[in-house]
Amino acid sequence: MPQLTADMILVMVMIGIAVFLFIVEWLRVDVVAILMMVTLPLLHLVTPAEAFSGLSSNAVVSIIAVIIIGAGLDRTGVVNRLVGPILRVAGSSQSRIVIFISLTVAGISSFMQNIGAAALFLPAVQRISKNLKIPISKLLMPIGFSAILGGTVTLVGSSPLILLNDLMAPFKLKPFGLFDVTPVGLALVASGIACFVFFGRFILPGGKGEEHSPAAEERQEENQVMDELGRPWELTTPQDFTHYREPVTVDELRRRYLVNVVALVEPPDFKILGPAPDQEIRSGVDMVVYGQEKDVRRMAQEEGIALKEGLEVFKGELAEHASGTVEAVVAPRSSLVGKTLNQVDLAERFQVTPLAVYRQGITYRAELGQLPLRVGDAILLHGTWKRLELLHGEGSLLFTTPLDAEQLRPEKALFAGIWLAVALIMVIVFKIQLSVCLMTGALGMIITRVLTIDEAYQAVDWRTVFLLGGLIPLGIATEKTGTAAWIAHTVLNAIGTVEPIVLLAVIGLLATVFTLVISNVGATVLLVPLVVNMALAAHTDPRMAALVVGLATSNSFILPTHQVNALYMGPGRYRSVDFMKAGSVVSIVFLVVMTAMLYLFY
Amino acid sequence: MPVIIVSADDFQQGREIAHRVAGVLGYRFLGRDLLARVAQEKQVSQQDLARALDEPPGLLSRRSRRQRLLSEIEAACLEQLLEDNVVAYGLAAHLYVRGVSHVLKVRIINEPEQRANILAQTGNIPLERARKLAQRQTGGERRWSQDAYQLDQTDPSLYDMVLSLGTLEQDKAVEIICDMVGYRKFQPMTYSRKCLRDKALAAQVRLALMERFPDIRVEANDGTVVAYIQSLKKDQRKKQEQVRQMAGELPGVRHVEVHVIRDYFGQAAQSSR
Amino acid sequence: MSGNLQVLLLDDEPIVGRRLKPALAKIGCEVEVFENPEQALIRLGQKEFDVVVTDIRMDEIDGMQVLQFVRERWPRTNVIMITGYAMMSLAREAMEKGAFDFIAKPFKPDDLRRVIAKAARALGSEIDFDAAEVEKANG
Amino acid sequence: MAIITISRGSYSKGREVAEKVGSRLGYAVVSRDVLLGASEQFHIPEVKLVRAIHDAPSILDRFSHGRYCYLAYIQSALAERAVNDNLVYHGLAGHLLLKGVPHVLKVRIIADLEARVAAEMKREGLSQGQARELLLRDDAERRKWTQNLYGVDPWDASLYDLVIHINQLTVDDAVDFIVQAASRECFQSTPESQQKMEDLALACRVKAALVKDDCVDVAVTSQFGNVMVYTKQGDRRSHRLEDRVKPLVKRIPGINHLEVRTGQPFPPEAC
Repeated sequence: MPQLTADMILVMVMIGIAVFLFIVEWLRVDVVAILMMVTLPLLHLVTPAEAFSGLSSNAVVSIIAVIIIGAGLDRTGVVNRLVGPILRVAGSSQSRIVIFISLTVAGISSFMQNIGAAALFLPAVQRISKNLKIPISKLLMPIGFSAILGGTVTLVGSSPLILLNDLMAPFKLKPFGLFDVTPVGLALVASGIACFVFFGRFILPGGKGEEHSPAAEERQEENQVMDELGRPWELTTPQDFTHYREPVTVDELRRRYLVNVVALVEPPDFKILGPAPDQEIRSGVDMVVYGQEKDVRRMAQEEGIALKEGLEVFKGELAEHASGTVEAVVAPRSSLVGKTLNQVDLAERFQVTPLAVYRQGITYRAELGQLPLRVGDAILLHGTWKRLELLHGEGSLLFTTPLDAEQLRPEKALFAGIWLAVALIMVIVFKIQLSVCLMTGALGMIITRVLTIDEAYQAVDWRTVFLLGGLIPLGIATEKTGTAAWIAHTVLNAIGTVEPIVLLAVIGLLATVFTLVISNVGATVLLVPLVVNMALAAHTDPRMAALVVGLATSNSFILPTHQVNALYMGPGRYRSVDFMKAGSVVSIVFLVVMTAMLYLFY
Repeated sequence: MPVIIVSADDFQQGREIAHRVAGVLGYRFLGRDLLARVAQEKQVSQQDLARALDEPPGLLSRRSRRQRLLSEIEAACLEQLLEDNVVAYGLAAHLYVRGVSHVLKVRIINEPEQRANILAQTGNIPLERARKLAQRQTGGERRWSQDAYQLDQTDPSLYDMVLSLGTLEQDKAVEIICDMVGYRKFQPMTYSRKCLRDKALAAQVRLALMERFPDIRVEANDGTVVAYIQSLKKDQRKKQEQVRQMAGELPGVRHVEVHVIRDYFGQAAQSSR
Repeated sequence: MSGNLQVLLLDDEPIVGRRLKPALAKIGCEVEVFENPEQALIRLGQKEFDVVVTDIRMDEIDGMQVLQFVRERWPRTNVIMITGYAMMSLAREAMEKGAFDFIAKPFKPDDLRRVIAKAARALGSEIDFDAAEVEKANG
Repeated sequence: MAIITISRGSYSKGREVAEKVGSRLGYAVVSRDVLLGASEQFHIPEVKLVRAIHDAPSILDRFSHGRYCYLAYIQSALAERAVNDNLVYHGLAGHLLLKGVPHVLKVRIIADLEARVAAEMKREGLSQGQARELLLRDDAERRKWTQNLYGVDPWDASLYDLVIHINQLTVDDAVDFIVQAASRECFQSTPESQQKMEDLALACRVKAALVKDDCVDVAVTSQFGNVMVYTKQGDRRSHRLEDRVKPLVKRIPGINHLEVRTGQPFPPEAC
């Protein structure tokens, strides 16, 4: 039984301060982490070297490398190609997407490190959010949690479970098989996903649960605008389309059917994006229009134009990476105020097509040209990113949707894929340390010019790096000073001899609390010998007690201290409160399900 | 009313007949005077233009420059022919105006012996040498038209009518031509005018683009210009854009379609049909 | 009303009549459209039209036959030939047989309107082609 | 194949001319029964309708928006008939109610005051002074009315394609003129002009429905069935207008799309 020392108290005070600051957010979480990084060595709780060892830790380097790899994949369009099939299977319903991706991530994460699986899916999830206009905060947290939960499905899914058999060896306990934990793990994954599917709207930020937040409202309205606008349709005019009739122009189709032609072919194969209103539509050409289904179908029928299943000829030009739709707001003191779109003539000058104007909850689609613009009017524009960028540069319009004008390099997709495969093979086949494998992949991408080193630097999210880097010394301090051990002993002694199920629950709770502050590996190493002894004393199965530790160290949802949570915090624009809200629900469910499953099955 | 194009083996004789036909019908005579105008407008030498029309290709002459000069003449001549009631002579129009129903094409020839006589007289040379000269000239004409337009201009099937001065008086020839013009089948109509307009437009476009795209081939159909250019795949879009822009600026052009040819030889074979 | 120009339009492609009829109505022509040459000939036997517009290549009866029939039956009527297979020889043949004009398909409504206006002028009844143009520009 | 509107003063033989033109061309002739039709359609007592088009605005102003509403009904009723083409309309304002349609021949028939006075005396059994005074007042009212509603003077000859002074010509002469003019190509209905007519009728239908629903001070246009409702009201009220307008899409056939615009000047062709 270790004695409570001044250092231990100091460590507990520091943990208290950190948690307090996480909650009140007077400082941003990553700044809190840096604060810890600096304060702990000053208080001589860790050595200076240990204080910054977090920055070079396996986890942090892995995250840096995996973000670079992700950026490379995104920039070469690999992610887009990956997203396509996902959406085809999952459709566009939010819960179906959450379920589908979560299951996939959990599956992957059950065989590789959680952080790796989570990071791989980050760009894909960001794409999906952008494409389907689902707030990213609705997607990332369930997926991140699933990645963590997926680590409990097999014995190699997370570091604590990998360690478990080694830690049990001194006690001559029978080791666990690879799939011994699978039933519990699957139940945990299922219950985690179920939590979000059923309670997602209450526990996730930015949803209906916060109807009063203006941002959420805006989102919904934006979706509505997109619905009214319809989607792109590709059509082909018949060979005799122009015969024996007056020329049909882009403008005429818009006036007659409220259908906007955004791209069309001039024979033989010259593709025009953002055609001028007086552009003629020729015979036997392909074109892409934006419009509501009923309007497009009416046009196709009356004009005898064939409607295609999906984009074919313009698949490349109108792909996400080349062009898109943005919402541009007329800025105060903009030169456009009071002018009509006819006078501004965006189509001619910038080759972008205004699809609709959105003013105070009303969408205007007809006779846009005559509408005098006011401050605050949102114009939905379609065009290539390059053209939209030009318009943006002109400064009279504010773009609410960020421009996606990064240069894409689809021709490098093969290299990106190869280096990803190299990294994964190194991890799975050769069992080399994760950070080394991933950094090899990242370096390979940079050398093969999938992305430049500067782009790689820009892609790295420093918030994540410092958040993790700063929490690691806190964990070191907790262990080194014996604080963790003291707490464990104290707690376990305090409860005395109880029913096995209560004991398991308490062990689970303890492991959960530990894993929130110190690393999951540290918590496991610390707790397993303790609980095995306790279980033996209490005549409970010691293997179960050890397993509870191994599993519960993955129950790290309440604070953004788990690597996966730290990674997703920035992109998802989450606050600590969000994690507490959703995380506490999931954590409680986790404990209940885990205890129940263990009790029932073993 | 129709357009008449006269071609002759003897320049002076042909010119005289064409001139007289124009006089009888009250038509405009379009002859070598046009070259002076082209020379002035396009800043080229009139001699060079005439030489491009007359001289058989030499080993040393630069073909591309000759083709360019001929294109200048072709474009200018076609523009003139758009207005009816014209007799054209000496501008090689019989080689580039084909398939236009209201254009009456007449070839005036002499018997070989007669031609030798004329040459002997005008050149003041012995008859024997004149005979050889006549033969050489015919060969030269053939070679010239083959080289410039891939056609043999001595081939009678190019013409609606071949009049031999060996059997006809000049007066009679003039009379026959004037009679022919009255036939209904030589009257202009919407289709034939369109054909001629298309040719004129194609010639204008080709001329405008020739410098930048020497091997360009141009067709026109009712304001729609179809250009065939050669390009490597990587410059394709740039070149297409360039042609579209350059051609699109010309008057009378409504649409530009740019086809890119990769198979150079196959297409060359096709273009000479 | 009898003041309007009476036009018979014969083409076995339905799209031609469908699209040209309204275009000709715009300049005040009363148009009867036929897709079957035999029926057209029957009608031509009954009524004198001012202008007949006929396709040349049709399955049962050739446009040239229609031309000859009309030339014999109604010498005053102007016949305009339209064809997708325009060639110099065919054009000359049609003109020789007395066609008023010859147009290559496909064409714009304006092309035909212009020819019909010319035919109307030849018949001594002026078509206000420009008025229709002006109206179009204004409308 | 045309629509003829004949504008006339009282006792200027306009009715006679209109009816003869109608029978000569085989066209339907419409005047007051348009108004009647309107009143059946909208359940408005006929008296009020007549007054709307006839009386000076000062009288009508006593009704709330009365004149405005009634005009919307009348215009709608007339447009409904005109869609079927081949129509002779006689009476006031026909030429104004069918504006923007190309194949409308707009005729005005005028007669000397003295002749009209004589005709009225004969028909109504009035003294010359009474008749004259009545006619002058009638004319003044019509003039005031047109000016007030449309900002144009019905006496202005430039509003018409044809102005016929009946005294120097017989009724049959006038009919000849009109029939001849109506046969001109530019007055023949074409697919384009018919489309405009249909759009006008649709716009009128929407406006009449809105007016009935107490939405006044709106203007309506239609282009290929895409209907625009213009209002000068502020944004707040326009939202309420939007709520009233949206159900019309289902109620009135032929509407492809419907939008409400605020703060935009009424387009000249709007009804």
